[in-house]
Amino acid sequence: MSPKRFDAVVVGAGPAGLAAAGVLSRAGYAVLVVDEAPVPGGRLWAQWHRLGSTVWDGAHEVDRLVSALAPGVQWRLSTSVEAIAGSAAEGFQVDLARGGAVGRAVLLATGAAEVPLPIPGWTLPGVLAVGAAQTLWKGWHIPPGRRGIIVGTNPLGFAVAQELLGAGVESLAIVMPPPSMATAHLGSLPQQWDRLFELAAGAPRWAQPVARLLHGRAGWQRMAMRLYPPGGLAVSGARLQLRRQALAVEGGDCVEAVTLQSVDAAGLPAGAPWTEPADFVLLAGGLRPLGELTAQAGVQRGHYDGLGGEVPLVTARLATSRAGLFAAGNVLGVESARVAIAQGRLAGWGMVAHLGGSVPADRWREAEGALELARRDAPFAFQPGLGAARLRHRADSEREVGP
Amino acid sequence: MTGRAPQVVVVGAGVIGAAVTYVLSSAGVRVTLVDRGPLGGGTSSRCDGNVLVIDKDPGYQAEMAMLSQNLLREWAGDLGDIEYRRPGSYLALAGEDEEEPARAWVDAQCREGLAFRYLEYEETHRVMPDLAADVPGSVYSPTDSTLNPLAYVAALLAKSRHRGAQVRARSPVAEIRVEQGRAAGVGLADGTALVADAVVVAAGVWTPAVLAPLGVRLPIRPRRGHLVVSTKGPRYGDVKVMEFGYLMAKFGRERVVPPDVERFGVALVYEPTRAGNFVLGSSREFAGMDTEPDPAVLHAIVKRALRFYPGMARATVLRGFAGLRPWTPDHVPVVGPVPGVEGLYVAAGHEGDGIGLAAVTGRLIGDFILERTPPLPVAPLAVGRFQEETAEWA
Amino acid sequence: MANPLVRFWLDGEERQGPLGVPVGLVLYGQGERVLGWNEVTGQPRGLYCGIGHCFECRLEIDGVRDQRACLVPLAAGMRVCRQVPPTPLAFEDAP
Amino acid sequence: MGVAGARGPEAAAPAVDAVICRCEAVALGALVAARNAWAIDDLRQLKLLTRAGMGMCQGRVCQPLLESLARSWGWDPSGALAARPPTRPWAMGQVLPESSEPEHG
Repeated sequence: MSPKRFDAVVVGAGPAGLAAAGVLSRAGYAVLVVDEAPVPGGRLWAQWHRLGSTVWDGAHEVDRLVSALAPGVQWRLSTSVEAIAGSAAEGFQVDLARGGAVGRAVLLATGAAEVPLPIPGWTLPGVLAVGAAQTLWKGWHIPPGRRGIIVGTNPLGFAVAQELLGAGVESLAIVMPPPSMATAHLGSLPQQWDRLFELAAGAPRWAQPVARLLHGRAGWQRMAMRLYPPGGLAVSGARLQLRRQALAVEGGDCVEAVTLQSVDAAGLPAGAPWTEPADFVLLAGGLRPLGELTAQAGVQRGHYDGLGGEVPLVTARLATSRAGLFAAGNVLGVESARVAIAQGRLAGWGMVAHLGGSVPADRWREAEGALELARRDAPFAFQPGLGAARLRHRADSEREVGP
Repeated sequence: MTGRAPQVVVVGAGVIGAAVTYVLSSAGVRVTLVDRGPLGGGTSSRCDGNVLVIDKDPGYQAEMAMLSQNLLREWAGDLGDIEYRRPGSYLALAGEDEEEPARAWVDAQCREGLAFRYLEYEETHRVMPDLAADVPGSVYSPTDSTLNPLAYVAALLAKSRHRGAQVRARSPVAEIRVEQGRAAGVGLADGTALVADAVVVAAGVWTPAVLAPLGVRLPIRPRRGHLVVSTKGPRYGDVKVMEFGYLMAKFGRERVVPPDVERFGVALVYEPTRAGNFVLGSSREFAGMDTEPDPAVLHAIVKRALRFYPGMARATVLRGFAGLRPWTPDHVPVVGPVPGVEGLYVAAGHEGDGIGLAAVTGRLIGDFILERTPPLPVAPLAVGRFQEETAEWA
Repeated sequence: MANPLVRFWLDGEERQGPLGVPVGLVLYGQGERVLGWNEVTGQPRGLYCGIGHCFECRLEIDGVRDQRACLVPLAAGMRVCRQVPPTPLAFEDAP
Repeated sequence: MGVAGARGPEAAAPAVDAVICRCEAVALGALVAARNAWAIDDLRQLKLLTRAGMGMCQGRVCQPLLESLARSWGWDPSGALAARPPTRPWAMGQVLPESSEPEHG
């Protein structure tokens, strides 16, 4: 049986993939959308945040993106991509469980994966990557537990802490991860504090000027940490305990407690560890672009800490170094869902052009403008140094794969 | 070479170079091993761990393999945990038409003094209860063993270092220096000169490229092989099983099989590993130096495995990988001195048997350099035996 | 919009759960934290990433092994089994 | 087991017993020990000799940890853990003709 042929195969039905599929299908191209989840939307529909005076609800965005698809878009949901081979000339073979498909152009919109925080005991059932708690509660109204500890001061952790308000969680604390050789990318605790002040994410509004003041000023910061209340500050329904680190998760068959230890204003352990009961632990180690397919498909890539890791180099219209292969969304660097949607549209037009369609100049301007706007309005950056990393990525891309 | 310990440079830190280094450093020779990449980074980390006699032609090749097995058994105690074990191995028959050649194979090996046995239907299925019911019989070789290939390389190198060998990874060789018809050492790409009384080139499929600047041509070609690794799920017996047709593929003999099995030279290899996964092989193709796995080959390997193990339909493929066997036209490695350049040796071209034949190869190179009597005739391994083919492949 | 409850079986035991919700999440909500055991250590494992990356929630579902329970929506009559790691093989040397 | 846990707080110092690779249950201490014992200087070698990153998740979870560890040791990890097909595990039974794909869409 020969695989079905499409103009475009979109891998990943998250915000970027859906937006691209919308552009391509409305332009009259035969599109296949593949995702390993049973429903489209990716992580989008568990997301929710305030945008100025309004609320930005990912679930509504999914509905909008799906209803904007032209009829005739084909779906392969609950389907993983095993490999991508071939070329634009002969068509890209997209190997799927039970068969495959051929696309003249392929969009890689595979999103991001979470970076773990490997503390002893993190393999116990009840220890979740923080995104899993988001899916449980925001997605399906299943509370993650009653007493929880979030380890790590990543923005996603703060966002989830806020979302868990109303989930029936009796106590929730955010604590620091202990330094480890395997998480050297996080730096020392003072470096993590400084990053927190830089991002100022999740901080109550009144704290933001303070955070800005403290960022980059080691002396002031140490003083502030010396004054930091041992029991932490209330932030978005959780206690933010910057002077505690989680040494280990304890339990037999699942999480029963967490071993904690105080640290001094320099981030060094102070005093004897103790345990506190908990029935769930969320690890907020951050996100990284999930680039398995971009690596396997052999597109040129570069490493950018500010983008979250290894990402493909792309033209301004999101074409990779291999003709016909495009990338959009978090696979290009961890940014907001609105950025992913804008990138998806841009890549969609890029693919239309690649497929021989004509793209009116105002479409490009519109798509590029939307991307700029989404970036300017981003409520927070997922990694420090995002702006600088984006510039470096742009410059490297321009040099290696073109404007 | 009197008055001081000889000095040898070995080029290529795969299993062959590591075994040569191990033998020489154990004999007190000062060895420097260099590799252009990480240690064991080529074929030795893209292969299985078979140490087999069962698939060797009766006679010289089987004798050489047997010698290597015995040497390895001696070395194993010194090398520590390299997952070495000796479970024996089996060749399963795909059909009744293979019965007669299989019995002839066993008879020929037994005449050479090897302990092969032909297993009738009942015994075959008692030992391998997961085999398809229509497998008519099997061949058994009790001495065959297996190990973890990269652990083997790492252990050989660790012991060699302990005995004074220098091991330099990521040190590409720019030139092999020859002075007045003698190998004088190597020059590294970073400008370092290594002086030596002898140079051994053990660079696997890269050997022809290393030797080409000296005008030495060898018909060693990369014959790619794929392997499939399962998840740690159900397993299908604790013995290593290949199909008798494996020999047909290996020696290019006629086989009646489906087109993709034929096209990729696929023959069943089933090997349970200590880690709890199992490995499925194999394929044989001339496909250049590309080691990116081809999903079509992985599928063909699994399809072939299901012909012998129908229950495997419940198992899960975790990954696939491909490596490059250093093939030679007569399926015999090239081990010995290079005619016309004194002190220059080649140890390469082991096709799919590098892991199995590393020990005997190390021993032979040691015997050449230390002027000891080799344990078997060396003429079949000679560098100069390819005069005619060389013209063809050069 | 509440999902209707349907019958399913966990290790042969009859259960009820919301139709269409991923099996692994349904089980988490029902307090079934342990979904399997690591093959190397035998220690319990459960839902971790919730997005199909880690395979820690893998279960045998309707006879198919290694299904990521965080990605498979619950269906009526589904038979869900925890996978028991195989015992290590005895690697005996030939006599 | 009680709330105090099996390990107790006093056991908590440097986390060498923290598992890095969940699937193959490889702890940080085992990675350090392997690196020293075998004189490993390359992330791919470390992976192959310890099995870290070779398990059921195909390294998706621990890859950033292993790369971070490699960087902390001064190794360049780029490309060492390159993704190869298949990017997801697949059931062997799917190659059988009778289970060929139902048409979608």
